[in-house]
Amino acid sequence: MIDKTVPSLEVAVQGLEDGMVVMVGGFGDSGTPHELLNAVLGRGCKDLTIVSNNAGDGDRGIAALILHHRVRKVICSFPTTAHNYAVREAVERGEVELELRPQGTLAECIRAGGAGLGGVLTPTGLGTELAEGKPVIELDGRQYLVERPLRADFALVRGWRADRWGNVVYRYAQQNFNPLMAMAARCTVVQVDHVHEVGEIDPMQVHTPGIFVDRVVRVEREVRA
Amino acid sequence: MIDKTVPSLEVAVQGLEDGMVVMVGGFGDSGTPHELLNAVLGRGCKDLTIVSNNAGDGDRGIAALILHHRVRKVICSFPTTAHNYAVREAVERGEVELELRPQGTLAECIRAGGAGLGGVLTPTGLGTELAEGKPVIELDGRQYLVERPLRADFALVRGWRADRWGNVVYRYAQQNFNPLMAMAARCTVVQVDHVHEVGEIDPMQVHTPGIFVDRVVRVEREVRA
Amino acid sequence: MSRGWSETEIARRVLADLWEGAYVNLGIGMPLRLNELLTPEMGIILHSENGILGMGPAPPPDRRDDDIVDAGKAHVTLIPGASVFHSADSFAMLRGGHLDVAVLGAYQVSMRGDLANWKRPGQRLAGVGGAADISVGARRVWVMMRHLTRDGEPRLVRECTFPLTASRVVKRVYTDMAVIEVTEHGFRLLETAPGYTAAEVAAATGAPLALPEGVGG
Amino acid sequence: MSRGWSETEIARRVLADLWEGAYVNLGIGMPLRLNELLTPEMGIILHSENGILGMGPAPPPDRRDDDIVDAGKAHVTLIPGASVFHSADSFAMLRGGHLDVAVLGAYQVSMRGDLANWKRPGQRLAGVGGAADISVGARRVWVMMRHLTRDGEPRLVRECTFPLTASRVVKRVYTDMAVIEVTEHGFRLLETAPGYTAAEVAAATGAPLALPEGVGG
Repeated sequence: MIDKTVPSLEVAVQGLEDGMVVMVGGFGDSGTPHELLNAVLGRGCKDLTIVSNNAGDGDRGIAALILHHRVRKVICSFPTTAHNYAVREAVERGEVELELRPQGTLAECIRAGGAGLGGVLTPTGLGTELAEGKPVIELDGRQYLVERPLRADFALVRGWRADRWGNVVYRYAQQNFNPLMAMAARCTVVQVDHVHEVGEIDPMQVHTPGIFVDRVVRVEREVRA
Repeated sequence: MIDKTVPSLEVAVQGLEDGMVVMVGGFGDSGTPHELLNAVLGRGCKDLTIVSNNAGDGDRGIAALILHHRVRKVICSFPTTAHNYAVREAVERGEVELELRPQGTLAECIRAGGAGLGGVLTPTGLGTELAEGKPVIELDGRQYLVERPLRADFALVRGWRADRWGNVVYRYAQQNFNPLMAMAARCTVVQVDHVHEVGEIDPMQVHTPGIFVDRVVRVEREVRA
Repeated sequence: MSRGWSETEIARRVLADLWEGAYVNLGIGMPLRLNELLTPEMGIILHSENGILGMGPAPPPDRRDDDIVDAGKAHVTLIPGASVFHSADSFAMLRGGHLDVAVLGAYQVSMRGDLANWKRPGQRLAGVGGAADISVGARRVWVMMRHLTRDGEPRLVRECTFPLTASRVVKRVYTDMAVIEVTEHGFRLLETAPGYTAAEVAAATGAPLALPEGVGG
Repeated sequence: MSRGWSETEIARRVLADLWEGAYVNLGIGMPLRLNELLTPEMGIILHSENGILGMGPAPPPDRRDDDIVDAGKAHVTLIPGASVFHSADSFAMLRGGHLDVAVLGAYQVSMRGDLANWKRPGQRLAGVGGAADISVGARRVWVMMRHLTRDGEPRLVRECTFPLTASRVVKRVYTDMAVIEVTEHGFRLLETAPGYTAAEVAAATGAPLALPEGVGG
């Protein structure tokens, strides 16, 4: 019987090794797999390349990995959140390399990676420093930046409900980058609030079909004070 | 109050004129907006360019438009269905121009059109006659065909449920090209079985957000003998 | 400071130019003031690029939901008719020209409509977020900002000295002093805020300002 | 005709090489035979490129649903755990390398693994459908076909004379006469069907056929 659920967060991140590229879903705290990130921290991997919309805030999640010197590079759109001292200081002292892509470009490049496309042709960034070093192609009289697709070794995804085949449903704006990253990694790990038996999720309500998912781990939803 | 529902199929296709590009959702009979196609036929428009996965079968839908000499060009992936005499004969006598794109390329080009991307970089078709006349780009040592995005004047879409703001839910494999075409037209018209009041459709279950939809028309689902 | 518009008044002025059924994206900062002023009757549908169409105002503190946040990560609500989706579809709405209006903050706007709103000159770590896609993609880009910097320098300029977010995209600028249109020929004054003359607005603008017909210099 | 495998037997032979948890796309025609043989216990998940993952066998006539069809437009069913999606996501699964196996029909397969399965030479109106994306994208492309044409010509050839669907993609060929692997060095015989010798298979193959160790020519 196909069963992609794993018993613990530790097992969920097995195989995640030094030097790997790791995509991390979420937008601020919405849809961010904090517990999986804690498990990566606990695993002790270093030299990671993180692909995520933000680059960590405060001292948890991606910020914790940076503060513990586990991150070599961050590919993101918006590292300048309110309490971004971890990434800011790591970039300033030359420890972390930062690659910035516009948010829509970042999303589309991840989708392209997952969809086997060679890149993304976008007007976004043309005529600005965001275009520096990137090839420009002219098609039918209009110019487009050629942005490279993104793929990862691991995708850490936060969902709401999943069944044992890895079909995932996200809660409200929890989706953001999660369904895209789920497509673009060799090993996609999803932390969810609820695990369902196969057949309990309506086929029409599945956001991420199980083919994109390798492991499902249930994590009690944190109750905020 | 925003209300995108229209009272009749005739009103639903108002503004669809000679020479326009019309996307038609569906895969075989699944998700095909037959009643909207009948309304286009009744409207009498000609010189249409049809973008659809198939090119009509038997004597209804796109086939009826071809048999009535309303179609100048078809962009599709699979015109060779079992009873495709309409398109076959029209192509043979030089009345209809046919442009073939692989099904995945067709889908992605429509999405690119709707998403404001300049084209699609795909490995599909490389080294075959499907690549003829198309530019090839090399990125990071791999080659990709550059396929042009597709946009339309009208998209004729078939859904299951919609609310008055145009949020659409599709039934099972009715989706196919419909959600993509809904994104890629100046005027997107959706025929549905059921119209709902705003707020009755769960935000997490919406397949096509209302921003992509201009008109909604209710059509009683045909009961087959 | 009785002259000119407050931020809420600028927001109200922007709102007066919106219409029922408009799909609108609000940038972080001053533009979010609009969310406080909207009522369901207005029929304006807000897009939040993290994946919401039909964003409503902030909830009371006891009804906050971490899965319903705006692009600034602040808690918001969903109005009836809302939908949610992933970031690629969300930016397809923007880049594909489906949003009617984006109301954005800015450091500078040039007379050609160039927008600078993501990075200060020399800033080492900057975040572009959705600003570049939004300003390239929305059908109309309207900017809400103060007319002058804290140092009294014009923000409406001939050429942006700040790094660009996008070139030739801004159509209209709403400030505490005026409403200004960006035309093919440069800035054109549409309206002055109470207490300001056209000449005063022109003097506070770093590029030629065409006046509406019938208004003297 | 007691020699060799029937279509159902070929399908059974393909099935023996699949595994629990495999995601598999079946081409139109002979490969669809597999759908008749699958049972839920096997744990093989079928993908249909029109937008289904978890496709089940044909329903009884009174339970047909026009919104649940396979890529050949035939009525099918959804198994528990199924999901549905649009064509761009469906082909993302294929092109992105997420499908474990595609089992496709073919006119010809070359010793380099070139696939010709969408168009006959000189055919004026041909449809490629999903074949090109599927054969480029699936991790393993396996072909199911008769070993010879009706006229007795080999379908396993040095160079395809039919228009290509994709180049260098086929990894294995299952025919009524044999199971053949496509290696870097050309065709290699894995197994013969009952009643055929390796020499007979080689004679029916239009390119060199390497024999497994211990099997004489």
